[in-house]
Amino acid sequence: MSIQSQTVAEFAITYSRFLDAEGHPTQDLPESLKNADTLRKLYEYMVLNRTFDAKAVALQRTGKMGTYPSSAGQEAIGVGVGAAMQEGDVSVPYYRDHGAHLIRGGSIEEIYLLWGGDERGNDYATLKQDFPVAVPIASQSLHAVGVAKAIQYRKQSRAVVTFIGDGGTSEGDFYEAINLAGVWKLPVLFVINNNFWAISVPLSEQTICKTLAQKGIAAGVSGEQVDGNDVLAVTYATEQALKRIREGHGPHIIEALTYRMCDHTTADDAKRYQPPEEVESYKKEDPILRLRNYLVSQNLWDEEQEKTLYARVKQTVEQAVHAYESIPDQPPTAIFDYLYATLPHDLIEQRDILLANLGAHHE
Amino acid sequence: MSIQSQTVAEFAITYSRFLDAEGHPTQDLPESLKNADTLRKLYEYMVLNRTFDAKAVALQRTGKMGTYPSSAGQEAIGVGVGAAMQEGDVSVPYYRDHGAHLIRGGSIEEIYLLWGGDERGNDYATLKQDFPVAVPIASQSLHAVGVAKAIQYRKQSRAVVTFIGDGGTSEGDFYEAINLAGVWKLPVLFVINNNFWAISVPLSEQTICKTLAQKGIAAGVSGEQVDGNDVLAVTYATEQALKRIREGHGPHIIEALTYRMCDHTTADDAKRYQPPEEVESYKKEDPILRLRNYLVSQNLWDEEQEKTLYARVKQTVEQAVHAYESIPDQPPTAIFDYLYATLPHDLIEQRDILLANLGAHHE
Amino acid sequence: MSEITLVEAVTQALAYELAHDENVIVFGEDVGANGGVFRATEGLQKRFGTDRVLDTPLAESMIVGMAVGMAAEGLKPIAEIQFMGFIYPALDQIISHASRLRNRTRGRLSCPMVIRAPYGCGIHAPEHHSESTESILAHIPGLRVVIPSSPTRAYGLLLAAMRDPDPVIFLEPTRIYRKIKQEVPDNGVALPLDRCFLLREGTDITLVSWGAMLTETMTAAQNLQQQGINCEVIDVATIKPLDIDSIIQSVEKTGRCVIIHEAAKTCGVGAEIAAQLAEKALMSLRAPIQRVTGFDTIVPLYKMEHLYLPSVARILNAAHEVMAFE
Amino acid sequence: MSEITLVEAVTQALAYELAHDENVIVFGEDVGANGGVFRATEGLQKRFGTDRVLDTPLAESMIVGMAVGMAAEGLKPIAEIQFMGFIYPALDQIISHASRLRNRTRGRLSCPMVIRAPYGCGIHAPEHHSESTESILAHIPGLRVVIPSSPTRAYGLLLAAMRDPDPVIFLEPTRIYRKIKQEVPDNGVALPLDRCFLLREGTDITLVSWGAMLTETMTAAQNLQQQGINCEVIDVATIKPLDIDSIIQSVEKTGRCVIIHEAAKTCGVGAEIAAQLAEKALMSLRAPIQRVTGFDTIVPLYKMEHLYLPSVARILNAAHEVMAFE
Ligand SMILES: Cc1ncc(C[n+]2csc(CCOP(=O)(O)OP(=O)(O)O)c2C)c(N)n1
Ligand SMILES: Cc1ncc(C[n+]2csc(CCOP(=O)(O)OP(=O)(O)O)c2C)c(N)n1
Ligand SMILES: [Mg+2]
Ligand SMILES: [Mg+2]
Repeated sequence: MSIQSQTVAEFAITYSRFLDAEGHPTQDLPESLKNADTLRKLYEYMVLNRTFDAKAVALQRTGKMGTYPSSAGQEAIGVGVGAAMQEGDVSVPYYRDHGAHLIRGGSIEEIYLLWGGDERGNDYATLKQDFPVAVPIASQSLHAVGVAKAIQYRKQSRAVVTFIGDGGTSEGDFYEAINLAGVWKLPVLFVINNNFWAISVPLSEQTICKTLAQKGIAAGVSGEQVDGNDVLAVTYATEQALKRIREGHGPHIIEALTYRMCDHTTADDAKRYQPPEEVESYKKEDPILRLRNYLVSQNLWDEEQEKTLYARVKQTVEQAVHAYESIPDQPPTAIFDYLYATLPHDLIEQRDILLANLGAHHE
Repeated sequence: MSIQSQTVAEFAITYSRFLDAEGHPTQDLPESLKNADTLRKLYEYMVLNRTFDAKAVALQRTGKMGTYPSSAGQEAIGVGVGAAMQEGDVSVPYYRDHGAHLIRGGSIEEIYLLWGGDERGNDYATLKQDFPVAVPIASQSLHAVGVAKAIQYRKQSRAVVTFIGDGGTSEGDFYEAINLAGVWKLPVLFVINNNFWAISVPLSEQTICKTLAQKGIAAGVSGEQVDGNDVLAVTYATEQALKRIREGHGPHIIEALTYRMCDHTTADDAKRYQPPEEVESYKKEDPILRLRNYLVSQNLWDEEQEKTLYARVKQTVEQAVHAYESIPDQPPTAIFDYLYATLPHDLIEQRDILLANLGAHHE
Repeated sequence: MSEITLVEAVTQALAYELAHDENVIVFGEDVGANGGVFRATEGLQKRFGTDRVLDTPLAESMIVGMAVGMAAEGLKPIAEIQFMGFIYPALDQIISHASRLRNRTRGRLSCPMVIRAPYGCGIHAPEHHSESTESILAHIPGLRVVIPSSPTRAYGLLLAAMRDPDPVIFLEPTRIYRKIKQEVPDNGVALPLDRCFLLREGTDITLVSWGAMLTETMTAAQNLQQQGINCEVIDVATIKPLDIDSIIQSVEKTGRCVIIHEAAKTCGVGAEIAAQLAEKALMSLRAPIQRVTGFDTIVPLYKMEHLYLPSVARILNAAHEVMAFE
Repeated sequence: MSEITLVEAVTQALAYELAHDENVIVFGEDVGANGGVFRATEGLQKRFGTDRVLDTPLAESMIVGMAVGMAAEGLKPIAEIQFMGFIYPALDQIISHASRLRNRTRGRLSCPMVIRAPYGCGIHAPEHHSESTESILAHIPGLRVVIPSSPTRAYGLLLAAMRDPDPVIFLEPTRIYRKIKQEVPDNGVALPLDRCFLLREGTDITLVSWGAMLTETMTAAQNLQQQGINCEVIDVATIKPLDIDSIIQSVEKTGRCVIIHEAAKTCGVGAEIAAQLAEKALMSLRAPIQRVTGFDTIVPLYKMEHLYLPSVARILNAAHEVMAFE
């Protein structure tokens, strides 16, 4: 027997890109992405991202840095999203969005400092409004909606962009955030880095959703999938979303499909769980290679420029390493000094104990 | 400029019912709902639900019970779902599912005891496997998936049914539960009582989702809307869902549309926020009236039966009140006796203090 | 001037600050049209509009996490968690973020915010509506935890909390929401945080408490007075950071101390006070300190709640034991 | 028999119980193919199958909430929370349900389950990977909280935890996961819960600690021995319920006590121990109790972590002060 029912709601999720894995355009590029300088800038920052990042891993291997999360293979996301953001916008990142930090004018040294175990890495010199990296997965999504609420309250045209991993979308905080963003029509963009792994847990064990963009449907929030290894697709989707957001149309979700071409962090060994064939098959999707192929095919890039770029990037990174290694330690009392605006009386006593013991120690 | 994108996923939500507000059938009834005894049983339990519930409110008003949540107007959900469940199934309710408790063989007295401030109300005599009412909103959804996991692990054909309110679907726990149910294909049905209010917060301020059934899309879980004031629609949808679940097809969500025809609890005053027109407009949707109209129209019910039923129900409730009021108090030490399987030594000391003080008190 | 209850004093303080600081935003579940389930925000949405006083969806982690974002952007979020028993889903945002943002960013971003929550037992409500787990919060570096015990202190301390540049958890004892009435001038004058209040001077024994338990504590003090025992009574008020100096000063005078709190005994705030006294005033103690507290049990449903709650009798017993100690 | 580390002892206990009780199910983030980020579940999925050892999606409230459901149905869920710093989203399920189900249903349903979490600092990891907020859990009625300090005790106590009919939080100090090796026979013999372990007999002063801090504590005890001060060292092991009688017995003998823990001082478990000593052994105390603890600060990122952590020097200082007290 068949029961009659009426359809009361329908939804669809789309996927888009501009460049295929070989860097061939799959469709005409939008005007904003025809500018040669724009394209080269995206390329340069992806190269910088990969280079500074490899250096961080090397520093960790030689004991000069703590556990570090690489973003290898995923540079198109941070760089593409960051490129589309404006100055007063607020970034509320997780730990693989270094590309956004850099292209928005943040420094490498700050990133090194943080992962080198120094809180000063979060005291951004330029990106004063940006949030520091959130370590507790998905918790940042809620900060983003709070920031967006403040912006909405003040009737500003700024936007908030928050990042999260595929694994992170399983946390309640992510869902609570998109739901609030939906009902309050907040100016916030959620960018999902879908690199198909959450440490050792593959996406297929994280959720049976066909897409992560569809998670927005549970919050009445629009979502789309883009090729996250195509920096042009990421940039364009972000630009369009931020434009709509600034116009008051409310939140949006971009799921960027990519792959984690690295260990989860330097404390991890991905060979224990990532199938080698899978890793191999994604090598040809490399976002840097792809854009270079396109640039070269358009005569916008040549060997000479490549050499110059790598030399410059190398120098930039070396300078950052030097700055990082030569910064004097924080004073011991720094562990007390930023807890409260004014140190409460009970902590003054504890700080004295610390100082007394340091004295004893140094004797 | 229009950008090409391809559709990668599509979804739809349906709504169904069998009886309209006047009790006219909107379509042919499925076989299982043509049985006169089945129909009368549903009717009788809805009447029992409303009667025992009104008594609880009255007991609270006269100081014989604590804060109590009525389920007035929403009887079709508990009764309909409970009717479709089987004996070994597990109910993981919130606080408006008394109808399910009753039709599954639970006692009224247990419900009175609990809301009368006595933990023994949760020590169900018959429904040994059912969870007690969950007070922290949405927390029960996770217990349900855990129970379902145990059932799956043991390869049993039992099913779990868990209930939640519209407001509850905004909590992260609900989302984490449906996501796990989806990825592990757990034998669990989520029933959403959408009564359009979460205390004073209307659904429109809870989410901008068009339906709550679509929340399942974020977890890859199927969902549907039914008329939650049509006990036949609720029963049938539950039966079908549980059948699929037992066959191993995984979880499902039923959103039952109803209305809260009462204060949130006896501690609430809905007149402060529920628009009177809205309340008025829902009166004609009453699930009990609707089924009676249908039964009468089918010559399955008459005035005589109605009178007998109300007399019997009144007596049942009075007996329950009597049992509730005449149960001796728990011994004072009961506050210690169920914390652990065996009372740890530090609590033995505390229990002695309690007893010593009681002595002092009674002297 | 008419007298107002503790909950009305809360409303008065919120209204004052809403009127005087446009960065103040009040939100939570049912705080709008309904005025809060205890009416603590009664009339505020009507008076200040839906931009300033907002209902949120039902999600506590969201309420606090969002407040962190708002505070970092310079607003002053005043969030209500409907009951302390429902603060647990928000503990991650409180512990991992609200208390840390300033320290984590070396002062670049901060979290001036207040989280208000009705707390404690005594209202015949269902399970989870009677929690007093303030010591969990008192353990967390970077937080302030404040508990008023009268309309006057509710008004003055809440104003102070709202003006504090760091996150403050403000726990409102439901049991005395409407028990005491006082004249509370609406003059916008805050009371100091991080300080005890001396409710009664005395010489023989120090009774230390906070929140609703001060009712039983003061009654016990009056009883003891009739028996010739002169109690000093201290309202701790801010339980983090703890004003231990005032308590020590009193104990140095009296030599005897009973600490009274509603929360479970083990690892309650009473333990911290007793420990500090044992460290810093051991030689002044003429008798062992006693703690009169809730038992280490789940707070019983309301029929047996009175067995859990420290009674005047239990306080008197403890005081007598301490006095009798040679 | 070869010697194994603490983390290997954990694996050995899990394997033993998986092999002997088919109701035992081990799950958490990355516990499957990856064997856990610390390899505590190394090889278990391969050996016992994906039915018994499962990766979960990334959601801590879910992990514990699901465990409650499984336990109520008679399974023995052994959940891993990847780091104690990520237990906070699960606190609601722990506090509101796991600890209460038995009491709430008057014993009809119960929660035999273990929540394992690596805890404490010392591994150069990012923020939130160094938490030791055990006193939050020790405050909650209905829970057991157990912390091993050696491979032998990890094995024996984890077995006991898995066989306990009530919920146990089992905190594994990462700092000593691989520091000490011991022969640990895989004989399935559990150690008693709810009991202290006497690690060193002595007559002059009692040092009380647990978990990783026992390393510094034992070193301090050896140092003090060389200076002619004979320390008794107690490993509390089960911090809830607390075996205060063993500690009192020791303090009655030595008259002096230093409590050492890594957690922040205010409302730490040390406060409870000190408070109980002040209540029950006041007259035996020949000097004020001292607590040597982490400061009431956020645990610093790893470059300054050593400043936070109680050092041997700080323990020695405290011990000397206590010894010098007249
Ligand atoms: C609340 C919380 N739980 C667990 C962790 C430990 N952890 C760190 S990263 C990670 C996986 C995150 O995966 P995903 O969100 O996909 O991001 P990716 O690392 O792949 O970019 C886990 C489980 C954490 N940081 N926070
Ligand atoms: C975690 C939590 N937060 C807040 C509350 C207080 N509270 C009790 S019922 C309720 C509204 C629930 O609304 P809904 O889920 O729609 O269910 P309904 O009562 O309408 O059936 C709230 C906020 C609670 N019990 N638990
Ligand atoms: Mg990932
Ligand atoms: Mg509702």
